[in-house]
Amino acid sequence: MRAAVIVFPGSNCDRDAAVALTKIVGRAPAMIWHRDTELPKLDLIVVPGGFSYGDYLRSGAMAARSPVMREVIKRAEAGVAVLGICNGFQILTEAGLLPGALMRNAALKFICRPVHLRVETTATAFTRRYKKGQVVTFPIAHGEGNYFAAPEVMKRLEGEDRVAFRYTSPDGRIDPAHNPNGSLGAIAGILNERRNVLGLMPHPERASDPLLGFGGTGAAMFEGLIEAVAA
Amino acid sequence: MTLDLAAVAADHGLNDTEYQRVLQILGREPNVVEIGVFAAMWSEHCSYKSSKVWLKTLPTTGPQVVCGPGENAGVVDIGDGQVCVFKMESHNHPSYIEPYQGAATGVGGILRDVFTMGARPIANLNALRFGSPKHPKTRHFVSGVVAGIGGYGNCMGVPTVGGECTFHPAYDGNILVNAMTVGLAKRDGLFFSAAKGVGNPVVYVGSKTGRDGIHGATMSSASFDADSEAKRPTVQVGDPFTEKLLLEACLELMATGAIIAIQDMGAAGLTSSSFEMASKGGLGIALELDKVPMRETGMTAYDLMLSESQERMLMVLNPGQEERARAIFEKWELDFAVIGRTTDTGRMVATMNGKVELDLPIDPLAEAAPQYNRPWTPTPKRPTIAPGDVTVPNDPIAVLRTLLGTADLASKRWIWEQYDSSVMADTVVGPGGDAAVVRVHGTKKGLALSSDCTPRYCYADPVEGGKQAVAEAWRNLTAVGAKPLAITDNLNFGSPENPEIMGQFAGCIQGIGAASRALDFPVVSGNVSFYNQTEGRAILPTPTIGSVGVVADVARIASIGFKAEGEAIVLIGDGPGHLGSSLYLREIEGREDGAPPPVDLAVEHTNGDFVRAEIASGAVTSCHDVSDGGLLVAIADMAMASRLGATLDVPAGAPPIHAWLFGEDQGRYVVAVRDAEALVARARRAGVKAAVIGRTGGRELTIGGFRSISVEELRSIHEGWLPAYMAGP
Amino acid sequence: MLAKVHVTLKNGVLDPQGKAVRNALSGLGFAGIGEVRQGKLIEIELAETDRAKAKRDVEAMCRKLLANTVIEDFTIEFAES
Amino acid sequence: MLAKVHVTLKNGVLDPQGKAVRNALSGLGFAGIGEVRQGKLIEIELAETDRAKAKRDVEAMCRKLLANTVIEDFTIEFAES
Ligand SMILES: Nc1ncnc2c1ncn2[C@@H]1O[C@H](COP(=O)(O)OP(=O)(O)O)[C@@H](O)[C@H]1O
Ligand SMILES: [Mg+2]
Repeated sequence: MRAAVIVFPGSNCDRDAAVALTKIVGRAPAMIWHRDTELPKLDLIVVPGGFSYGDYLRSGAMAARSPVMREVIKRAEAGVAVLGICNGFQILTEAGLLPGALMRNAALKFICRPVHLRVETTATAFTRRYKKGQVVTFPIAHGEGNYFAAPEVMKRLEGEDRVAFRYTSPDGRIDPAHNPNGSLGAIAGILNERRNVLGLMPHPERASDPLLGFGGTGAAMFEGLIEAVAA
Repeated sequence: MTLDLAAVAADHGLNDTEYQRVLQILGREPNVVEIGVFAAMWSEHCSYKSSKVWLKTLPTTGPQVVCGPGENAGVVDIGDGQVCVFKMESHNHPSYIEPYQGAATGVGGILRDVFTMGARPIANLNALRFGSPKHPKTRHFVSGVVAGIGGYGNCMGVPTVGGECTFHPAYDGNILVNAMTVGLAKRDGLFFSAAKGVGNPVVYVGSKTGRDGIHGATMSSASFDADSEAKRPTVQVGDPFTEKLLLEACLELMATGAIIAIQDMGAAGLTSSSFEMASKGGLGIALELDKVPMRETGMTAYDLMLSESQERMLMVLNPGQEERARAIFEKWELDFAVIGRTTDTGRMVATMNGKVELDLPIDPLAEAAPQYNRPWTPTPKRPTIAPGDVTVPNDPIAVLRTLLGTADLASKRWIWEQYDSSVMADTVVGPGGDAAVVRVHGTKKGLALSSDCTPRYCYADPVEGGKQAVAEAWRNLTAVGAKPLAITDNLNFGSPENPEIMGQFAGCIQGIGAASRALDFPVVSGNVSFYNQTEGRAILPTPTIGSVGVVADVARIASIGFKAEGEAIVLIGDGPGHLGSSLYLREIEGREDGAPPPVDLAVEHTNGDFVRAEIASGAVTSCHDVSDGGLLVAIADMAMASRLGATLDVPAGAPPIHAWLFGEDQGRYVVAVRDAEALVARARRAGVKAAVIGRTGGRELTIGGFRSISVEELRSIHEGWLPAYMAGP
Repeated sequence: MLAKVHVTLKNGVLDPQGKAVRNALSGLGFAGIGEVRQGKLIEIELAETDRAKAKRDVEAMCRKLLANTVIEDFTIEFAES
Repeated sequence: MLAKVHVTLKNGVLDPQGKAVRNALSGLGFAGIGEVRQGKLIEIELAETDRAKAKRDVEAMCRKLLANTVIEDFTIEFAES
């Protein structure tokens, strides 16, 4: 699988994504600077976490308008897998690749903790290695992950099976005590219509190495992508 | 009109003798810019004039030490050609004035100290002291400081993995914010601040200069008085985004070999950085101040020399490397300007639009910096309190409930969850254990990190308190299985002009020195913050010890949570059940008296070496040192971390129950093991006291002969206090 | 010319910051406080001297960057700087 | 009554957000942009009907909570709600 990680000024999970990819894919991803306007041939583009442009104005707003994103949008439209993690998710919504917006956490504080996520759909390359209804644990680390979308958008996301992950209790129940940021519908990650773009707030790349204490279940996301490319 | 220059000097905090010395060095009257520069360079903050004689007594060497105090941060060898670079620094006064920005810029400053040396920062810690939870401003300080630390560190993408946070009325008017950064570098890839070569370009990079924090260095060297809240200087605002770019740009440039010397602009900004580089290199510097990138119009030489705008660095480049460096900084969208040249004059000469604004000899200014051997009186010894002098509780579980719900012992989760502790994907143990453990990227090695100090012990007996802070740091590293390497000390005290405070300082240094010598735990960097007092009321002496250790294999460390049912719980070390200056005495009996627990450094060493070897061999399944609150609190911590219960049996010959459960004897650990007999036998051979005191199992914590309590209830008390407190008015 | 851009959350979009401010004000003892909404004020110095042209420019800035029109509305005012 | 509070950074205080917005606008091709400053707009519904009394109240709110007077200034406007 040929993968690339986009680097914006202020990205800070670019290395983490590259390390996880290198280990799982067996080859290092291309690191693409935000001013580059030509992308190599690719199967996966990762828009990593961090604080692109310091999260100033609105998180993801400035990065979404940088030159490289025009190319990312073109590739997404051509069917290349695009994964936005945390700030990457914010960037993808700001760029219009995914609907809705990520607002300040309901408690107005940055939150870093492991969260339990229920896999809502396996009908996409990102989650094909999970079981539907499976609960995985990834860490979150964000101040603005409170997912919001207008009612008609929410209806479409639900109706088209485009919610990929929801925040739940360890045994897979949805309840407000396990929704860390106030997201509508406890949404942690969503897909685009074509199911080749995933944005999620939790960090699968930090949960890919079992030593780091999250069960190592993040790796399956990248393994699923490799499988889909090979298929 | 002629200016009364002596009065200007006095306004800047230079006393009479110091001003006479200025006249002597110059052989003429200084101008106002020069007075500003002298005042900054000779401030307590920059010159360490009251502390130097004492700091010299600390042990700073050892086979592991690559670079001791004197550079931006200390450096220790961690094998395989790699070094760990670390330091802790205070930002107390700015954080009191503006908690968010003060704490944020504190983190920014310490990060720069570490990456200036060529190291990539890999972890942050923070030690916080606030006033009484009852004080009306405490909540405001806690929320602002924590948000500021998180705001800066999170944006930088450096995980904040540990720290400490306690409360005491002595900090009502002077909170403490001590921030520590740990970085990683190649042994042969370190950078230093000594300028070399004549005619080399002096380069300014980073943010533009504004009028931020002019006089920061002199401010942090003065006590607060009633109207200092009104005299607010321009507060420095942190821009972590720019700092992240500065970090990446500096590391990129460092890899090219273009840099001869580099120094961050911290306290006293351009003044201290340029003097430091010139003085260490035995050179002069000619600065053209009009070349400095400026944020505001109408800035004067005085403003430019003394501004404490953040996120700036000064470098000396190899000749001809300017354009290569400029390209890197422009790529990262940072300001870059050649603002001067190194000279062989031994003088700092700064011009602005061709006019000489400052012309000072560098060495005399550094050499003649005042040094005071301030008078000090030793702190009187307090009597030891025997267990028999303290009421015996009839329900130890009720005592445990109270203790776990006190401000000092309650969980600090509300704080650390606002810090990104897992970014960089190398955090093996984050906040919540004894020491944090961060993997050395790309290896199986790990660094163990901790921050420790028990100010109430330091107040009761500075020498024992100083020892205890170092011993506890060493113990916390040992408890995860790490080999302790070295420490950084962040010494927070009241006014050194008060002989009693100076006595606290001297005592703590003696204790720190003794412990660090006995435990092969040298001091490689540090920071002194005096004048933490308001209207004569000083803080408790607080020498915060930041520590670093190394583990060979991060897969073989110990953590505090019990791992399985039916394991034996063994107490390593013993003691009479020392209750003087304990939390039991303060929280249950309402007394803050008595001598603190003495530290036997030889026993500390033997016990720690034994525990470390047992962890390495895999015999120990969980481990926790015994500190604040004593044995029962330590066992509760282990139960709460795992949600597994335990049953304790008071062994024959134990001290009275309250002394046994809540005494704060030093040098002790609690471990869980599968084979207790074998461990106890090995301990006996090693000359270490070890006693089986109970078993893991169930969902309750039970003390033989008393009632039990569910671990869930303990958790809810322990986790509940801080969120409930912060939700208050 | 100085453009003052107000960016506010759309009606119907939950405003946790506004809610928190409201609670904090009540906690401080201020009575009779209804809804509180928090938005942004962005002030931009412009070289442009033609008001109509400036308005078009700033509107474009809002749509392209300053406001997220999924959740936010904006208004623009001008002042001499 | 509706109180509109503008909270802006004091002159001379660094505004990293404003700086970043300015660079982003230039990057998007907008020319002739000078300084950009970002502040807050807080709108508060008040039960109070007496303008003078409301002004005193809102000033107190600003000083106690809404503005960080160490680094920020505030101005207050009123509108019928
Ligand atoms: N300000 C803080 N920031 C991050 N972690 C903290 C902070 N305060 C406390 N902690 C964490 O809480 C745990 C308990 O702290 P403490 O009681 O000081 O430990 P110990 O007694 O072992 O030194 C530690 O893991 C520590 O890192
Ligand atoms: Mg400990």
